[in-house]
Amino acid sequence: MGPEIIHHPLVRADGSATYSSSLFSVTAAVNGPIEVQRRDELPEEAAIEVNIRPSSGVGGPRERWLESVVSGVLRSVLLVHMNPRTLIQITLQVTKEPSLKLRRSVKDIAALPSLLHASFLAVADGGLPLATTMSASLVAVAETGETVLEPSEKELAKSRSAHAFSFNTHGDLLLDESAGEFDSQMWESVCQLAAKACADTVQRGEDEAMGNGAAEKLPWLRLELEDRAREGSAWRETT
Amino acid sequence: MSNGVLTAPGLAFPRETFAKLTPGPFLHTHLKQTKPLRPNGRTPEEFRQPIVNTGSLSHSNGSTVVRVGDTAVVCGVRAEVLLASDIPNPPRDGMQDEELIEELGLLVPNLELSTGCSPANLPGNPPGTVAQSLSYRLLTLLHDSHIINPADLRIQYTEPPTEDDETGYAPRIVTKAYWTLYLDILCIAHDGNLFDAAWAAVMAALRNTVLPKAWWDPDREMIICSPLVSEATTLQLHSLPIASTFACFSTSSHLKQRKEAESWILADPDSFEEEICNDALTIVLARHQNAQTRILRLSKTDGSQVNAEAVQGCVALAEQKRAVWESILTGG
Amino acid sequence: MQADRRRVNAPPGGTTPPVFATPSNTPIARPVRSRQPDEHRKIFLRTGFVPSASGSAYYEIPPETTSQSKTLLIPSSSSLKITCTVHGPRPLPRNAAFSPNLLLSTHVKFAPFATRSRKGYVRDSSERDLGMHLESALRGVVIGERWPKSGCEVVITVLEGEEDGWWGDAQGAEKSGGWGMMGVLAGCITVASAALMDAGIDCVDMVSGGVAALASDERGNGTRIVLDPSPSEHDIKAACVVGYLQSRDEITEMWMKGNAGVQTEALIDEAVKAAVMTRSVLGEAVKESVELKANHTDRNVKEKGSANDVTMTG
Amino acid sequence: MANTIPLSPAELSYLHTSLSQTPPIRPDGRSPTQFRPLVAETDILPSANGSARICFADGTEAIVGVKAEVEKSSARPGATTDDIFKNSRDQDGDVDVDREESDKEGKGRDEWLEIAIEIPGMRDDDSLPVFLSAMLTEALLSDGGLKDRLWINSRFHWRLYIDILLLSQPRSYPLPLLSLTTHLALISTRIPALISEHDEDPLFNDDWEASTFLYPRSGELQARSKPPVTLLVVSIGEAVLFDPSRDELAVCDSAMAISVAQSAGAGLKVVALRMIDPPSRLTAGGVPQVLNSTSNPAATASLSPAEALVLREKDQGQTVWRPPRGGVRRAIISRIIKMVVENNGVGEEVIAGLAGVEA
Amino acid sequence: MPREADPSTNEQAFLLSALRENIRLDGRALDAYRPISLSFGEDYGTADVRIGKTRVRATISADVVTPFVDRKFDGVFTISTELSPMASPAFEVGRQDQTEILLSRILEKTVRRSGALDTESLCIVAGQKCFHIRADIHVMDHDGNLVDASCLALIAALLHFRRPDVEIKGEEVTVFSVREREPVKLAMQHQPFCVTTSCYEEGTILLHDATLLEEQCREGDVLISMNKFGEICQIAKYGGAPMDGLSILTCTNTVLERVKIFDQLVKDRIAEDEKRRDVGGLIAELSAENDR
Amino acid sequence: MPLDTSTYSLAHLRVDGRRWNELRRVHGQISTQAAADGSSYFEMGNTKIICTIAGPQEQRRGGNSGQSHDAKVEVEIGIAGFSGVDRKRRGRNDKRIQEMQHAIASAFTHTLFTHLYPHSTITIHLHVLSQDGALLAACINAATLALIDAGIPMSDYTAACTTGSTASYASNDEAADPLLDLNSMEEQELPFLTLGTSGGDDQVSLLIMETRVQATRLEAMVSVGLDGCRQIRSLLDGIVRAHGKKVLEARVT
Amino acid sequence: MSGPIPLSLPGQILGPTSANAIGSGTHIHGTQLYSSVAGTLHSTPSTTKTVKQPTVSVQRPNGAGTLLPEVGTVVLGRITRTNPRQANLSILALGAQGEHVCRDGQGFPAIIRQQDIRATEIDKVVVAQSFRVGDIVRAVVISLGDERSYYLSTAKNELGVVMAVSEAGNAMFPVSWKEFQDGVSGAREARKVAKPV
Repeated sequence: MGPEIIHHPLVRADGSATYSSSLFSVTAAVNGPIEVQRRDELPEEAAIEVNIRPSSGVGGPRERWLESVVSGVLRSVLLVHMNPRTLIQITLQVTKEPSLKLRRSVKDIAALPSLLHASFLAVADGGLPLATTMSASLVAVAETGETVLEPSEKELAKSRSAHAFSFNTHGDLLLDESAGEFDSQMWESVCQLAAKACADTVQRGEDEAMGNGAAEKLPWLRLELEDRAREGSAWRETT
Repeated sequence: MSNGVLTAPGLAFPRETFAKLTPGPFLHTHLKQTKPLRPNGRTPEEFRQPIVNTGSLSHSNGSTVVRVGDTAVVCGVRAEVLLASDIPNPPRDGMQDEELIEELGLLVPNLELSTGCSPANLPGNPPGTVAQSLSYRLLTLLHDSHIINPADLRIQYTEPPTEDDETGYAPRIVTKAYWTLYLDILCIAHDGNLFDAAWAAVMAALRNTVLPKAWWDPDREMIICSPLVSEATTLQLHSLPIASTFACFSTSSHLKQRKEAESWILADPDSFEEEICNDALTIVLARHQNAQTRILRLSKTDGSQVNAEAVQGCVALAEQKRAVWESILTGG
Repeated sequence: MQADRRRVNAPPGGTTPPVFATPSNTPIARPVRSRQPDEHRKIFLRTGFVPSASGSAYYEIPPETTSQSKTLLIPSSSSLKITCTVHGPRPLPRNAAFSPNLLLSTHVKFAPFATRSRKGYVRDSSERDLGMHLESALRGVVIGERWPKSGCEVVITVLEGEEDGWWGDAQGAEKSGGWGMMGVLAGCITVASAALMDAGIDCVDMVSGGVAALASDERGNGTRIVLDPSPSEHDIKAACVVGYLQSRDEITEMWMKGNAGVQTEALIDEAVKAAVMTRSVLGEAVKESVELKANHTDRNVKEKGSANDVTMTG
Repeated sequence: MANTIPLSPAELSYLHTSLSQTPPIRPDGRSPTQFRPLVAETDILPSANGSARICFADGTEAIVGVKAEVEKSSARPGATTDDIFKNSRDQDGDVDVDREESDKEGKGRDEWLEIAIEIPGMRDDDSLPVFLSAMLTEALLSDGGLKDRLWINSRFHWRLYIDILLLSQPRSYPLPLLSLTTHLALISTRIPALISEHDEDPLFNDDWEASTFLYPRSGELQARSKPPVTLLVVSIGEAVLFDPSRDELAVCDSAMAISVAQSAGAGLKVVALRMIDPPSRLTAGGVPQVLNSTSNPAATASLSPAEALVLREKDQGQTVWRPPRGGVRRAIISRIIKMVVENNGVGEEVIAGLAGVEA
Repeated sequence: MPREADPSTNEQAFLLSALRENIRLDGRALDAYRPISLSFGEDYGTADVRIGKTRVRATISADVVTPFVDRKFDGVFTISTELSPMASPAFEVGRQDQTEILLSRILEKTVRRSGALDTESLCIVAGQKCFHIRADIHVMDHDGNLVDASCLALIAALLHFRRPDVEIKGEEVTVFSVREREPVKLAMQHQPFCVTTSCYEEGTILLHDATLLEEQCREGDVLISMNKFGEICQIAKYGGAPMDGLSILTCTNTVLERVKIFDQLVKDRIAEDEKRRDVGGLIAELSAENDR
Repeated sequence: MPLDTSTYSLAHLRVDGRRWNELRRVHGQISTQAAADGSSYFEMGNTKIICTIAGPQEQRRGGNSGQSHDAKVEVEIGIAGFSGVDRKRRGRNDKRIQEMQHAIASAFTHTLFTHLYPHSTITIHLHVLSQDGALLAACINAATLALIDAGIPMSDYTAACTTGSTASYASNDEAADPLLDLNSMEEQELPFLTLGTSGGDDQVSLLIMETRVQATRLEAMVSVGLDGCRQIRSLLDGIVRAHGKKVLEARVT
Repeated sequence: MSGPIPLSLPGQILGPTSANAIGSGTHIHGTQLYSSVAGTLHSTPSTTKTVKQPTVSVQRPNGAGTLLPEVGTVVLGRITRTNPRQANLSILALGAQGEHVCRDGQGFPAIIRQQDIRATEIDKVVVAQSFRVGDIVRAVVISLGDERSYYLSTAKNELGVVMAVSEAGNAMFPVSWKEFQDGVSGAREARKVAKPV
């Protein structure tokens, strides 16, 4: 089953989205551009602040690290120079996690695509200027050496290595977090698989066989943006 | 040209000044030479050589000072005893040994930046995002690499057969306690690429970590250790993973055409380069004895300039570095 | 169960430092002072090992290797390793008010592995107190009014701290302790002074630290005054640290603990002697770095060279 | 010291000159060794083992409460076991060990004493409270007597909490106030009488009348059993002033805290001494007439910063105020020590004065 | 840094003059609540409450710890309320402000102090092992009346949660994972809910479930927590405009009515949820004995 | 030791010998400290509070705090380590204390004429020297006295006291009787509430109850509390007048 | 330089004040002139008739003259924000050619007020047409300013923008006293241009 996307679930936030894959479910809220504290102010760019909150307990070093990874990707997607000396504040609330006990690094990597998708959708919903569209995907390599796209909990638990990739519409590699044990050929093939998966989500009429839920995303996003534009210009027609 | 003067008229600033005023163009002018040479005098794919000095701290079970160029870190390993009876939710028998260390949290790495190691890091502040991320990356890598044999951290005790169980029973061996290793990494001087240095320091420190002989004393009901060097054991590591970090300098900008952009991959960036480069690529390689090298960790963040081929190139460079550093760390 | 959310935490069960039992057949003897009462331990001092800082210095009193240091895991004689970086003069933090003088602030922190019992991550009161001592030692030396509305942080990391007493001594930690701290303070004063020189901040003199202690005389009873005491070697009754300006024969910082009785002034004088000894080391180190820089700069003028190749002497 | 000095350079130099006269002329007309008048009372809190309150004329007020609680003694972590306890060292100790105390001698531990200082508007890890408590603690610990008296038996000991409350914003450096109040509180502190024996769990006589003073008053102990007092002394030029006001601190060349306790020979001994960073170093220097841009703009306009510096330097704080440089000479330190410890010197005067309070 | 903007003077005046004629801007009756929705997550112990635009999510989790030395026979129960910018940009990350302190205090008193959760039942081995039940309150949207919403979510989540089962054989303690054994419900002793009454015009106008705007304009508020048996668990009127004693007493009656509605709501939802995931009547049993 | 609650009945005396509707000894002094703008010392039984007022003074750590133009009332409560039976120190950011501070601050924000001192702060420092029940109430009364000493205009005194109800919440008997002004031992055993009134005719400006109790008992508790507050108010009034008298006499002579 | 340079350390006596005029890096204590920094010792014979003694000074080895901006210091800085009344910048280097680089990341905060941008027609100056965020500016310190910022002025020919990047993101070069030109597109942008020296 593909991911499930709730668009604009929150009222207060400027933009928001909920993204649920088979593993994680994340609600993202975006406020911005808003006033920035003097010490975080960047003269020629908007500062990006990502805050990740686990479903239970308080965040720690793990969350700080995930935050830095996510904000790194967002910075290369957002047109930050268009709102200098402001703050773009993204809050990510994890509401579902795998029930099975996974190795720490595997769990973190598995979380990344969900976190990225949720925050990207929220940013788009918030109408912030974007340079490109991005998509992410998760790959696991089984003990047997076969690669599994969007693996299940069990597959992850038994995996030899786990990989999270993210690409933009131009096919640039935005992010790769790979952990486990593998060699460069294996990485090559995993990378290609992921790239294909991400690309599929960006073209219309992708093959359902792929089953990559993120696939439904782009058309939806495009429509959404078109709607937004129409709403924006609606008053012109009326007057 | 070579000393980085731009083609702006009437401007003959010293190098340092140029670097400060317009870091990007300054680095660019260096790299776009026919033979690219970085301001720090290194070629793009050149790493700094580490200087390793082990066992200098008298209060630690293991310690190192690692210097990579102007980056210097100190790592001290402190072993303390975790009583099995104090573990609220002890692991069930089903759990396989290699997950034990992660499950119990027997390795506790913490990296400290607020030591005045650079003007940016104010003293007395609690660890910021950078320090916390680094600590966490070290932690997960320690777990994933499985370099320490959990058995080495066990303190076991052979229970004498009690009268009620019938004779002929093999005496029961129970784990009374575990060694917990506190790895404190202090950055003394910060000039970029902290992760490689910190990881190397951790490896070197663990290699020369000495655990005293410890046993369960049933009368005092506590763990007793022997202060004798002769009875102590040195920690054995399965392999010696080495981390290699790269940055990417690119002229691309949202204002320009994509094709106009040129980019260079810089191995082992110093802090000046880290400031202006976007992509960050870290590759961790390990080589078990007479096996071929494997990748333990590959993480590429903060940018869009490094593509798959580039990564493969870096892996090759990383392998060279791994060989060199391994010999230095083991030699040292 | 209050976990630090900014750090990797210890296992929930909580751990205890190992308890050692020495087999009775291996005797352990308190280390004895090999050097003369008025003789200082060897000091190693270098400046400029943190290029990104305005000034920096590294101070070390290497441990004397005793017969036991080979056979025992527990260090018997203590040593001292201190790093210091100076940042500034630089703009004051945003919230600070206008100051007509240089606002010099000090910050002393022990590394977790610096002492026999593991130190915490947040500064405890003794570390803060040490900072205050250092501050009064240094503020008297810098010519503050030459640096209006600017601040200067002196950051000290103690990688290895002097022992408070002899580990084998059952009462070592129980007798009014903190003797080690005084040795550390003396070191801090000297290393900070070197770092300030390196930063090129105007000072009326080079302040240097010195310790002297009134210890019970090992040979027969009674007491004697010793320079630069290594607490593990002595049974200390009173001790005194000074931050001393030789060229003006003035004291900017003095810290005396314990009851020296009639010998109080003698104790002070001995501490000053110690300070004079460290000053000579200090002078050498600073000279060296000045020469180094001088050549370096005018070499830079001739052929451009990377700024990295000559630093990092520490 | 956090609070800034509200004095102009002119006022500062006026103060400085008048205080460096011989004899110095203090703003409030005190003699150099004279303390400010104060109101004091003891035993004000039923819930504490000992307590005292002191109020200075300027309204600064402090309350100290002493509480003693029985605590199980823990074996030092990281310590070695019995084998080593054997070769415990020589039991020399002070010359004057009286029988009643001797069995406890050297058994007390530093950590059994805990001093906490609360100053309104300050966090307790701010430098001033930390500094003050460190100073008072080391004074109290310096004579082993106190902590040894906290020893009950090999398994239990008293834990002594001294909570010091400053009720008013610190007008002047609160050290003398706090020290004197603590002294009084400790003198009045009583510990329940022990009725259990040896190492069994301690039992106490709950009759308050039966309780004993922490600093015994009876018998020949009288002499030595007084808590120490910490005095604040400043030097200005050749002058030495006790219990300085804030204004006096603002112009002093050096300041030091000196703790004294009564030793066996009824004389006083210095038990702790530390110099304090005088606030005067942070004062603003004055502008010499030659540099005064309003009076003679013509002259100053042409001056480069370097030249201005030269002129300032040349003035050397002669015509205008300049924050003090450098430290203090040894001669002055030893003079101060003498003034404090000498027979019927300042130290004895103060302790005697406080002794009067309980009456 | 960005603080909640105060409503304009006109806005305030308009709202108040409307109230004087017993009209609320959203047309509700003074004591009426906005539509309330309560839903549960896939896994045990997560409740999602919406009151109008206000949305709160409570998550319960359990792990094994060593009990506090001074309470050997009790388990540990903590409630964490950290407000994030998600709810409103006014909330700063990691800095607890007035709203947060009061929220956590009220929940503390309403649920913990009133003994809603039987902490003794969380003890596994006295002095050695016990469960640590942790409740995380996540405020997702803040449009007033956080306290009522949070309290509702918390109670619902606690009722919905199931902790891992344990087995004690002498010294040996086995904690079974969800897969091994059907987890067990928490022992709840009663279900208290909190109702906030906002007052205007020197306490003459009282209303329930104020929106953020209404909260910003109010003169004072009374927070009363009760259970359906008419027991008051907590009253908090922190200063503000005084009101006469009687009207506070009358308040409690209206509160009780509201609490009963809450109680019923939670009961129904829980029942539905259990029906949804019921397997072989096992849970039916459990809930049955729980009703007794 | 649990109290034998059966002994409570309107006829009987309480452990400390008081009747059910009896206050403990109340003692107060005004302007006890020269350094403060206003100060007081207040006792309710063995609960002893020192209160000092700083201000109205310009707002600390300047700027946008308080968009409103009225003076800001800040409260700082310091509970001395030795105040309790056994010694413990409370951190500044203990939520219970912060809650009390908030309660007191907002209670006085409403009675003080804060509009007279725009952009300024009035800080109430409360030092708890000894606690034996009715902590919050005692703090409020002490603050009232100190604020009067500081000469800050207010609409009326704020007087506070505690009331309890016999029979712990477990038992449901209707025979429960109200009690006035509980000491700490009683507070541990019985449900109780803190009541603060201001502006005469039973205007409740503050009401805090942290223990579980049958709603039916509330009425009795509140009415007894209101009565208690009336008594406290008149006591406070007496203290103020006595002090005023002294001051005037001092003037005359 | 030739031969060993004479070094001097703080506290070192440089001779009586009667015989030596005091220069940088020195201070007076009593009647003596002392060194106050560690560095190279220089003695420059007096130029004026009035003073006959040579000026003794100690220079910091790394060539850094001043470490702090003082009134009259020429500095280089980057514009961080602008508004109609003033431009904020952070001082990155001291000296006309930035001889001393400020180590600290963010540099010293400073302000150029509208009236201090240009010497002539002060009232007509438009900040937005003089500076853009990111420009590198050469300016002189006219006052230590408030507790936050130094006050700078560019009211001289050789002061003003020395380096700028066009809106298209290309390096520009000055073409007149008030215009820069994009090296690639040729587009012109208004600035307060520093006269190339």
